[in-house]
Amino acid sequence: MSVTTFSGPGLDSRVALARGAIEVDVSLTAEPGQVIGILGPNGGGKTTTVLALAGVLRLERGHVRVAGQLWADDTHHLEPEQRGVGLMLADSLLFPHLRALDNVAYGPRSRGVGRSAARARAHTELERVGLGDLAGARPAELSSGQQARVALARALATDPALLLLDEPLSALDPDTRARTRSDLATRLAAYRGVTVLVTHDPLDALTLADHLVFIEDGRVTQTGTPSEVLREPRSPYVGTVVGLNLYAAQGDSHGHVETADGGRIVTTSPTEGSVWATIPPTAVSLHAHEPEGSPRNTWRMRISSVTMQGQSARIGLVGDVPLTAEVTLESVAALGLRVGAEVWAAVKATEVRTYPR
Amino acid sequence: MSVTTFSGPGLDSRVALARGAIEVDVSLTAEPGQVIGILGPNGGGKTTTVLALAGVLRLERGHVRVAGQLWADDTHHLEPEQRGVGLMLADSLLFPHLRALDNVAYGPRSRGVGRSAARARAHTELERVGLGDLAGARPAELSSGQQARVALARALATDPALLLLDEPLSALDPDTRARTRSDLATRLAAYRGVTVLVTHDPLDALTLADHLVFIEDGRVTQTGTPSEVLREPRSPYVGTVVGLNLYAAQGDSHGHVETADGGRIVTTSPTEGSVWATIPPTAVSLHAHEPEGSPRNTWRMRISSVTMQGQSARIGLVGDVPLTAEVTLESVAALGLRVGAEVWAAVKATEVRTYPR
Amino acid sequence: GGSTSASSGTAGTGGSGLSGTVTVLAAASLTESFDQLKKDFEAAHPGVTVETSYGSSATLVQQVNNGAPASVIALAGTSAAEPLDKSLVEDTRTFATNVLEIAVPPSNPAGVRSIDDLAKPTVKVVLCADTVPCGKAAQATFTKARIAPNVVSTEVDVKATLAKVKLAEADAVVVYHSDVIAAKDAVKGVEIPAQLNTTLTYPVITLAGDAATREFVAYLLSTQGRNTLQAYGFGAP
Amino acid sequence: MVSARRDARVAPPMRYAARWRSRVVLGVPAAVALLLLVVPLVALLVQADWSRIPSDLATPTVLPALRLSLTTTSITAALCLLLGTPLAWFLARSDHPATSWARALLTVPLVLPPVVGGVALLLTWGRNGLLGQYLTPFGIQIPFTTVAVVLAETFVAMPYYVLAVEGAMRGLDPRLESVARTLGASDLRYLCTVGIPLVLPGIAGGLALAWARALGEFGATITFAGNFQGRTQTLPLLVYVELERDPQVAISISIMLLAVSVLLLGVLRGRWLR
Amino acid sequence: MVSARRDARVAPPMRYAARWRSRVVLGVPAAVALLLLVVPLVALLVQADWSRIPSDLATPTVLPALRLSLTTTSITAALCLLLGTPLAWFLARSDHPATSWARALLTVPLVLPPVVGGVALLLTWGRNGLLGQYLTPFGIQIPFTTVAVVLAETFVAMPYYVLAVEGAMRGLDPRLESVARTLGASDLRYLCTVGIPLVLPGIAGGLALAWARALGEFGATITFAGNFQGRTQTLPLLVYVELERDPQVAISISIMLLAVSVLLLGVLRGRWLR
Ligand SMILES: Nc1ncnc2c1ncn2[C@@H]1O[C@H](COP(=O)(O)OP(=O)(O)OP(=O)(O)O)[C@@H](O)[C@H]1O
Ligand SMILES: Nc1ncnc2c1ncn2[C@@H]1O[C@H](COP(=O)(O)OP(=O)(O)OP(=O)(O)O)[C@@H](O)[C@H]1O
Ligand SMILES: [Mg+2]
Ligand SMILES: [Mg+2]
Repeated sequence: MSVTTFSGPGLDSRVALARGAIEVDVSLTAEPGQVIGILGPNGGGKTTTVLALAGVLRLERGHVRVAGQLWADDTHHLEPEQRGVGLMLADSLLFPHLRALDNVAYGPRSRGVGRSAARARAHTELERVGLGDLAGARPAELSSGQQARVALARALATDPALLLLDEPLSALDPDTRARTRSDLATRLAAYRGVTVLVTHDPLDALTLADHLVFIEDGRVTQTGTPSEVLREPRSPYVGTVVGLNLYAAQGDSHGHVETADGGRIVTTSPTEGSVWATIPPTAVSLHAHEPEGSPRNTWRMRISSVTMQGQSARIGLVGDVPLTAEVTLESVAALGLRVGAEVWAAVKATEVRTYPR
Repeated sequence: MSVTTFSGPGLDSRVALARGAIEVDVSLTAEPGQVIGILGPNGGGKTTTVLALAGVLRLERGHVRVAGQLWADDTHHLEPEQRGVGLMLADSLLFPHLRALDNVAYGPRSRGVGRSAARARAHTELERVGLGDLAGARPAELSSGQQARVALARALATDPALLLLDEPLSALDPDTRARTRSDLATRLAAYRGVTVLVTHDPLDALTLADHLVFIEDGRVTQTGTPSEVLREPRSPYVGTVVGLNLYAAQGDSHGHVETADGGRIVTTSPTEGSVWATIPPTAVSLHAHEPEGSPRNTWRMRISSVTMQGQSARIGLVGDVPLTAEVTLESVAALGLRVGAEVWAAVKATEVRTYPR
Repeated sequence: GGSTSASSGTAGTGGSGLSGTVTVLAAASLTESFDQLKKDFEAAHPGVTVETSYGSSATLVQQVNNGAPASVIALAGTSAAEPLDKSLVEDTRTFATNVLEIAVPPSNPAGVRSIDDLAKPTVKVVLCADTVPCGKAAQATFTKARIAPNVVSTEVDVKATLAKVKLAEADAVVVYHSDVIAAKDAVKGVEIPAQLNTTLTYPVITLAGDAATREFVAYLLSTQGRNTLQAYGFGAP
Repeated sequence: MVSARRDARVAPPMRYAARWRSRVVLGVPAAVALLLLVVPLVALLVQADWSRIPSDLATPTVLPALRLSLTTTSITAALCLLLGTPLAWFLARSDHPATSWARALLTVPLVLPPVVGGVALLLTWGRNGLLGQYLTPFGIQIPFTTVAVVLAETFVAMPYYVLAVEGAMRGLDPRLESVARTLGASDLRYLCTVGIPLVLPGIAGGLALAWARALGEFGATITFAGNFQGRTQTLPLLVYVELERDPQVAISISIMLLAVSVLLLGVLRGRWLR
Repeated sequence: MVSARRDARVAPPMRYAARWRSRVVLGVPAAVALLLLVVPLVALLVQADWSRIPSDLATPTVLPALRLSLTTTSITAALCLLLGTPLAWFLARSDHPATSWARALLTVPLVLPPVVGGVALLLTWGRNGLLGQYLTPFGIQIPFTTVAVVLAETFVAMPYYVLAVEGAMRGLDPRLESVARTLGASDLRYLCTVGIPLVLPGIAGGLALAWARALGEFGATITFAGNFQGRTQTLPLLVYVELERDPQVAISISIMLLAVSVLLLGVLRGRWLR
């Protein structure tokens, strides 16, 4: 009944259960040391999946096998305290009456480790997340970023075979978030188990995860490495997340694809049949008059939104092929881009990628 | 005692009060129709400021004057129900037992408008945020993005002279957030009062606000238009938010500035005395060997982090002058950039801006 | 039935022609006898309503002192009347007496046949507290009989004392004869010889001066009233 | 007591023995607590002479007492709702130090032996009482009336209601109230349209507690209101009288009392007390 | 009733009149509620003969009764804590339909007239009682002992404790428990190290309610435990007995009872019941 050392795959699971209005049915597998990033729209079933892996929710169908040990299947269910699992949720959920050190020592203590050994271990964990000097602080005396790091240390202090992180950084301001993100990356690099990381922030997912899983409406809609997903999004949601213009379209053999709305796009990499077509926002150039020259795709559009982002601007365009364009601030001023204005958008055919749906 | 039509400035306020461990003292002014974006680290006093403007918290010193009417000063305090104010918090805080329509009609009803007139108004408001067809739904049946939009409609249905939005989009996934953000932009464009928008997301602030106010530790650390702030951040926090490398330094008349840590930076726009110096991450080039040629700043650095961001990568560097560099994914592969590796960083002196502290 | 004393009210249809309400506060031990008296009296005087309220004597006195609108108050023992506000009293009469009696469970597990059996240490005896009349009287009886029974509890009133034997928790209790009668089959009585016994007298105190009230008190003291009381185990004054 | 000292290694997850120990250590006291409360009720049911219950309940005094008990406890519940809810709200929203003293005062009627409570009520509403003396000239007299029964029941039951509802109201998100106020709602409007609808389970729970306490009320009633059949003789007072005469009848009536209350509370089950 | 119909325009914020109306409509009932509860206590204090209180309290029966009351109520409070807390926890975490019936059963001791409660306890623990019959052969007898006082007080007080603590425990974030369990904590360990420390205010509130109810307990005690000085005569029993002899002494003792309880609860003020 004890956790054996890693053998077989790190994580091999399929969790299927009803929750609220939706049916969740999600399969996840990973090698030891891997980080799985889970993304998806609100209410899609991400937290449900995590809680089922932790044993807090029971499976209706499926199985959870971690480090060669069966945690749950149709007939069998280990309680959370019987699993070697670490859980960290969006609210860091520290025990408010315990000091940081005692929060982290709680896991080892609960598993029968002696007081001083548990505290020593807790100290080590706190130092690994850079909080060795705040061991004596109570949660209320910590900033939210520090709280998140203590929660991480707590989850790791029991050497879990499976580490579950549900939106660990969502309550943080950008500064704290950036710092905590890199602390997390550092800490995860040294961790030997499987990590499941739920996040709304594509940056978290892209920077921390080896493998991405998108969950929408209880189902997996796309999986792949970050670069695969960046290149070939396969649902409108994923398209938005990775910042590409994505179209469900029909391709013919002549280098044309036709979108569901009837828009026509020319591409140099045609695929026949049902395809996804993508256009990077940076590949869209805007012009006050109909452009002449190489770009094979030119459309007359109306500007629906102008948003500044750092040193550039994103322009929302509506027309035959709705588009987002990313241009420099200078172009915004030079072309007088503002909501409601009419412009020409041009995209080189080489920038349009298609791949089968 | 009724709200007069706009006269004088839209908002003229200074709120000063103690809250928790910090003393908040923040002045805000705005013309009618303007949107003030408030940013700042966790626990800085943003929500406190908003609640004081709403009349939920009492001022200790200062004043609030909106549309020419005195709402509060040292001796005087109008209760929230006596002010013409609209409030929307991060949790949308809809009344869970009322349908969307009745939530929006709650304000007009409370102010003595008849049932059918209030419902008609509520319908109009719901349609303005694109939810005309969900008027009969209860909050639990709405997605979080829809809830946020109902809360916005509710806050606007009383024609407030001052609209307070505290992290209105923070609970949303990126897709919902993007759509809600543009709905919000559209709706605010048609609103004639003053809007105060608190957010952690720089993108929200940069795209929605006319004027930014940074609150740290209860004080205003920087104000300005988005482009002013983007160009000249004046605190490390603001630097992080706008994505610039920022240094507090001493400038001499010879085109050198020396950072507090003893690093030396060469600039073509020298300023004497205490200065801020900025370097855009995109202006940093990385090299395997010491570069020769035009760049006047070259430093030997160690890579502390590598994070992918969309189609590019951000490289954290430690050395004499800690830096973040933004490079293409190809460079990452070509130079073999990974944590712990040593590289040379080069920055042209023309890219280094300085301005007085 | 009919009234035995001279009617002082105005002439009316049937009976005495009296009318009004007589509010009677009576000690809890008088419950059944006064219910009967009320019925008989109302039958004799159709214009009169008798309202009865039963409680502990102390409670009743408190109620009267604090302005409860009572016409008559009937108490168990003269000492209970002591705290009564004397300015409210119109008249005091004695209308009944009661003597102590031993009550045992019907099965009589301890085999109590006489007062001397209470001296056995195996017999669990329950008495009233010595602050209430039945407790004081019981102590006096034991002193006279020169026995020291095994008292396991002293109760705040007769009711609580009697409950102990009804539920067979006590082997014997000392209560009033009328209580043993009222308990019917639930307990068995064992008489205490007269020379050892103590008599409790029941005063009836008139608080209101109206004719119906006077008539009720007179009825209580009449032969007919006395007969009723006797049927419930009370003696004549 | 696992004495482990495993260097930096952490012990494996819990074994079955520990889980069972935990269940026993918690389950046994809980079972004992439940038994302590339930066995006496079972004893009462076992001891009752069920064949006699119908005839016992047909006793002519039972129906008026039942009717009076239901009437007065309903009025008491209504008074709790009307008067106690605003009081609970003021207590819940106030941080003033006086609040905790007001709350401590509220518990006093719980500590007071009910008979003394009845005396205190007599001292208040009696002919010469603190308030009663001003009513006497108008010919209003309260002791020995049904009004007195209601006052006595309210005196003992209201604290339970107020404390329960205050607890529930403290659980409300205060920001909901802030939002309602910015929308222009007065305290009253907020309470009626949002506050009360959202703490309905708490209110139902408080009402159940208060109603149950009022239904069982004896000492204060007999002292303050007397024991007049049809006017102030509620079920517990009838039980008291019958206990003197025929305990079996008293037990039958008590069982009816239990049945009525469990039924009424059972109907509210799942909703009341959250 | 504002009859407004102002086309699309929305009315201005609230005027002073409306705010005052709201305050009156809420403030007056709250004040009435408070008065209903507080005036009788004031009447008791006014009526007391303060000069006599010291000598009244010097009566030799008072000290043993006070000591007994404090001892038994403390033990009752401890029993509530030890037995009632696990029960409250099981009720709080369960969604089973049986739970709401268990909760309804818990309120029965509240409805039962205390004297009948005492009878039920005698039927349980008495010589021939449901459980008592198995104790008799061992020479164990419970009625008329201090144990009986504790049992009676526990019977009436425990329901208040359990219901209060259950409410508090339902307010706990269930995710805290999930996290503790993933860390390897058993139910028992979670309850001792996290659950109980976090609902301490609720536990204190429940203890205060239960303790107050036990301190005032009269009917069940007198019936089940009798009234033996120094062994089962608690303060309320002494009050009752003295009421019979000298009401002034009874009032003096009651006032002491009030003082003790308000003081003890006042010390916990602000902390107990949240
Ligand atoms: N405690 C609950 N009881 C019943 N249904 C719930 C509960 N919590 C969530 N749900 C429902 O289950 C579904 C999945 O919720 P879940 O929390 O897993 O989504 P999520 O992907 O984590 O969303 P988010 O991005 O908003 O955190 C939703 O429809 C939600 O309304
Ligand atoms: N209800 C409260 N009572 C006492 N102190 C509080 C309360 N709420 C917040 N504080 C404290 O007041 C300070 C300012 O908090 P505030 O909520 O205004 O910060 P904020 O800028 O909105 O932070 P965040 O970005 O986390 O929302 C913090 O130190 C916080 O701990
Ligand atoms: Mg979630
Ligand atoms: Mg905030």
